Amino acid sequence: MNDVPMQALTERKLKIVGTRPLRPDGVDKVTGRAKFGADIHLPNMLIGKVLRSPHAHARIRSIDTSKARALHGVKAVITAADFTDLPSEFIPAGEMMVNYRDMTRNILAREKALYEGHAVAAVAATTEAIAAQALKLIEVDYEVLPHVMDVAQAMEPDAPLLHENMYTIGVEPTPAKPSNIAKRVEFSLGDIAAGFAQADVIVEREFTTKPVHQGYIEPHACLASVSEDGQAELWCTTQGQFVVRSFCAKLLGMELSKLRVTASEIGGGFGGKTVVYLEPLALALSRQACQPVKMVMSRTEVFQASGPTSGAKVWVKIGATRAGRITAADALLKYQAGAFQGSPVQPGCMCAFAPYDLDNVRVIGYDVVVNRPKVAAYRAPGAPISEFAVESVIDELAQRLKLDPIELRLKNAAKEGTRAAYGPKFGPIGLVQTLEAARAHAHYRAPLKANQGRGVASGFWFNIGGETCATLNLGEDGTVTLVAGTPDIGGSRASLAMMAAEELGIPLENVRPVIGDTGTLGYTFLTGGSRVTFSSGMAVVEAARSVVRQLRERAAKIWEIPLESVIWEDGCARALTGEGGKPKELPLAEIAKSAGKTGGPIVGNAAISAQGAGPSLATHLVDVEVDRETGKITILRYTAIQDAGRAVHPSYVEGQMQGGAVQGIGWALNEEYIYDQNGRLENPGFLDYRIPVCSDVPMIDTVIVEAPNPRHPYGVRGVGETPIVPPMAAIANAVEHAIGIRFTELPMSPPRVLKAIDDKQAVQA
Amino acid sequence: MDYRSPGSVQEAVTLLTAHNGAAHVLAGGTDLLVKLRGGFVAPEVVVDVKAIPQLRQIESDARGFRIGAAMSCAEIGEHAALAAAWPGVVEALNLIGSTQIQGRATPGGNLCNASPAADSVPAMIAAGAVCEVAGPDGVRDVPVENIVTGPGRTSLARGEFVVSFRLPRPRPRSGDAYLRLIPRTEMDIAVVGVGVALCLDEAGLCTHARVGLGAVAPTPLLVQEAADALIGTRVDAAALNALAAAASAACKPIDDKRGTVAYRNKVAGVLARRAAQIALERARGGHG
Amino acid sequence: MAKHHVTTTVNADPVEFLCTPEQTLLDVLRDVLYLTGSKEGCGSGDCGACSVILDGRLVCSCLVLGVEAQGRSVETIEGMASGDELHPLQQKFLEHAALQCGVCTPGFLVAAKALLDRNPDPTETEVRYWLAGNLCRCTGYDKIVRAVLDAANVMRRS
Amino acid sequence: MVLSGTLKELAGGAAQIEIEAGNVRQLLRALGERYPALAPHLDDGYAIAIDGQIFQDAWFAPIGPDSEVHLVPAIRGG
Repeated sequence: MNDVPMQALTERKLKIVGTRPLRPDGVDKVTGRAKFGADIHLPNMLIGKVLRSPHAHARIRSIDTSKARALHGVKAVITAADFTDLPSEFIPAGEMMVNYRDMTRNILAREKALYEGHAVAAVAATTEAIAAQALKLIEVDYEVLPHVMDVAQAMEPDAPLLHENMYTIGVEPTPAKPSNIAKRVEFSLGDIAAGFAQADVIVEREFTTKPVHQGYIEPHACLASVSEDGQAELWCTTQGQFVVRSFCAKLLGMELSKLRVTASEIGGGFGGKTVVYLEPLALALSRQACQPVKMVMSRTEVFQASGPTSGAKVWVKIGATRAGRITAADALLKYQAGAFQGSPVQPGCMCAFAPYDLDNVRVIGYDVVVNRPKVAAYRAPGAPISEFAVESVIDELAQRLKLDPIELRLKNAAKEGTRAAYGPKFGPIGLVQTLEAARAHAHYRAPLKANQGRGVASGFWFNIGGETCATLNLGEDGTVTLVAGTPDIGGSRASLAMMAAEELGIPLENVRPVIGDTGTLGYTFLTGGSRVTFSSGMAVVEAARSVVRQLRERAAKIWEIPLESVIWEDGCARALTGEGGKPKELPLAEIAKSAGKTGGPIVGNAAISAQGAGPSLATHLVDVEVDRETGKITILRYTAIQDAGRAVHPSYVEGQMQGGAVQGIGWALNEEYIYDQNGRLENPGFLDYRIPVCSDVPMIDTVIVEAPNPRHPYGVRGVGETPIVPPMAAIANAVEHAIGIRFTELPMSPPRVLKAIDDKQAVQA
Repeated sequence: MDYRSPGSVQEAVTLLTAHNGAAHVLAGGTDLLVKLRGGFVAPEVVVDVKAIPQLRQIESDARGFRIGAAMSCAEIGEHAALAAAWPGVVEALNLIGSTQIQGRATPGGNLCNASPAADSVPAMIAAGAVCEVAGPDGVRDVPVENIVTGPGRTSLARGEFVVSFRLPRPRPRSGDAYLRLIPRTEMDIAVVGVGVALCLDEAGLCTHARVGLGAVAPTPLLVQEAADALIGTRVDAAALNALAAAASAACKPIDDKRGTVAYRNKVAGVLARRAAQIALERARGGHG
Repeated sequence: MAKHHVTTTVNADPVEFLCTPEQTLLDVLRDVLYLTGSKEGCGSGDCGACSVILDGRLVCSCLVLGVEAQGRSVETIEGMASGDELHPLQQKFLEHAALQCGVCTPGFLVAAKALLDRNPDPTETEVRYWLAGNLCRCTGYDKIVRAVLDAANVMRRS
Repeated sequence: MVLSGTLKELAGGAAQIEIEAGNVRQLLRALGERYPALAPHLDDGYAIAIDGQIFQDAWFAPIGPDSEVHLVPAIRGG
């Protein structure tokens, strides 16, 4: 299964895959019954709270917790001293490479506090009020240091240094002097100089984007219970219970088998719940107190201390012939990593020009640390930033060439066999289909009024596979329990159950999908990278096919005929060799009922490393109107078109496209972190960190195109991440067409837009 | 912290006076509870004034309207006669926060929270609203524009609180309007807010006008120069431009996370003009 | 500070509880009465995940003190379905796939119910502005608005 | 096989290399032996593209005699 592609079933008549049934966990979620991270209570439970640095950059001279420990009702107090320091080495954790030296410093500051909100100590007490009081009694002696927030400033030779021991990786020879530049990466193809020499038109611009937060509505929360003998239970809201187990076991020096992690229902993640913040602290506090400890972040803590994605500076230069063929593309990306290395600059580089078929291309990226919270993954990490810049320049190129922007993209679109800038050739991909669907869409021809404009942009994301387990347990009544290891954030229980029912030929309602804890399945990588419907789907199909084989074997035994003469269709074992040529038939439920007598329980297991994820490409159309007197931009109409490979449950595919588009609208128009002179966040809440509200947006029309992924039994591609890639450029392009001003800085908030309009009028006057 | 819910104005005054300023009035709680949670205030006692009848009713008579200071904005919005008489004031009250906030937020709280950006205050100022303030020395009348003295500061003495707002009967051929600029369509604090009330004579000349500005200075402003730009005119393009210029000139804003000085100065003028046009339509539509 | 004894009505049932003056109605619902369907997304009235109906008014329970519930009537998501019959809004949210992660869903349902209780035939714009105090980061609101409009339609016909 | 960008520099500028290997693990080992400077980086979050097909953490993915192989950074996601 790993390496041999399964026979694609895309021609087969499908009964369930592709339909829109109600999700199996739906009723729990519309009645308030579903248990999210903060919804669990245990007897004798303590409340844990975190003391956080008020400074953006400060050396920690000492921490005195004696007064807090002495407070009546305080059961545990921890600092970095309660965790063993770990060496700087990159260790694989599933698909991730993790530097535990950094991770142990991010969960609790050691030598230095590196951003406002950096955790410094934590307490557990009998009530939240006592815990809060205890935090006030902890005395931290800080030596405040100069801080640096901006990526360009952080790269200056005389910039305040976050890590005295950080030497840039990826430049030969390795620099003798430490710097804030963690890494340099480069991808290139062909000959840039020769390519630009062939160009008739060259467009070159620099872009600036701000860090933006994933904005999940559920704050981080967990409940840890460590017993006197070191056995531990952890309930938490996470995208990956197995990854949490790996991280926490390493940070606390525990054996994996001693720690059982259960993923609660998760109230949004978008990449932000792929790392640990409270979990290791709650475990350490519980280990000290030998009582359960519950910790929940406030919204302020979420903004101050959990990972946004990078702010960045991106320079892009593209040249093309008069005929509209791109001859060369060059880009320089500088991404903020936050306080520790690990920005998504690498995927940013790889995605930058991925939608295009280019002979001469170069992308250079820098991963730079600054005094901000460590970035975490956010939906197509790195891609929206670099593709915003590239898709804006492509649009300007089309203007200069007097070409329709979709036409220009079609002339250069990547397709099967195109060599990506990062090396390999693409398999079948659906960019051309999305561009043609966009051009054919009524939206593209709809009339526009004054101060209104239409924008187009495309987007690319790889999608991933990875380590995945799934189990199907056949009950004696013929119903099936499906156990998956990937938390369900957007309806994946439905899509997995649908694939299982399709394979087994039974009604969907006979399959009950549950998310297993780390004790019930083998290691399963997290819900992320748009991998769940692909990877868990692949595992579920393999497990189902194992069940089908066992069912056929039992039928063959019962009928005393060879396995080969038993087929499986419509949920029944059938043998063509019946009396008088009449086919024998045994429905699944019959075989299940007698399973005990025919060889024991019937269970299908799959433990795979899913390979062959197919990239998903999208093209978005947007109409905007600009109020020239106030600078306010209104989104009038939006259409998202994307290649889903195959939409298992089209409603949830559309939901991913709509949700990603609106997150992109927020990124484009209003979302940004605002820091004061001292590096303190001025808008750590939903009042002034402005994610789109219901009245800000129109209906988001969707068009799903299906270019099946040959490596998946149902042709599935991941769809979750690509939709956040095109919106920023699509909107900036639309604004340019509305008022003739090209915005290269996000967000396009009313004060910025009005200033640009006034500056332009001043120049013209 | 203790919680008390007095049933009369006198009882409330006694409680507020007793605690030497360590008592805090609780009306809708939409600002107070956020401050409590953030640890920005730590009162000994919160005095919930919603059980006091006078604060929970709207009375109207020949002289005008008396709005209880602890009515929720949603309740006030449902008072048809008030909405018809002072649409700008009611619109401003109904712009405060979300539907959920509307169910709790009150005009008294919006004023006494003393935010320069409070939505209802510029509209109340334009409408010429007067507060009935109760305190240890009895009851006194204070024009709305004289309550807020700075961000988070009011002219109320210890033990005093706002019982109600009085709005006159609108004159014939009068109209009011409130507009604000927020980055989104909802859920934001005003970056600029402008309230305009004006009145025309039979000939269509503006005989009376008041203009209130919010979020452009440490306190909401009553801008006489802006009103003067309208009075005696037909509220034509020239007058509207003069109004915009006067409104912009009156701003003393700061750069902050919500907007820049330049932005606020310009948009104050833009919104003043737009609000005046709406008020003019309403005046011509004929009120009262 | 001594706790207050509060007598109130939650989802039509008489309820008594003890709470400190600092505790919000949301704290009481979740941590005292274990009605965890109401969620805390922000604690400042900016996300609507804790929406409940208090004496017929839609409010954020994080901005109401527990003691203020004395003698009042509180409706939460837990009281929305009757027996084994889902409220039409709950049914339509499922049919339209109007939820992904589901954490904002209880707040949206309670808010939408408050809307339809008042206005059985809202326009799309009215729905969008009424629900502007409920943040959803997953769906882009499209399917939520469609579900509310469809539920209104069904409720008018029945 | 093809090296690009950073890895190319570490391999002393070699872009196109012929390597005898039946699967990913053999290829990585051979590569590390030929270019010691590369060795420490090979386990550092790289994936292998065999004839355009990306494999992550798949030591035993087979490599054909004329396969084109790229070393590309491993992809994660949100």
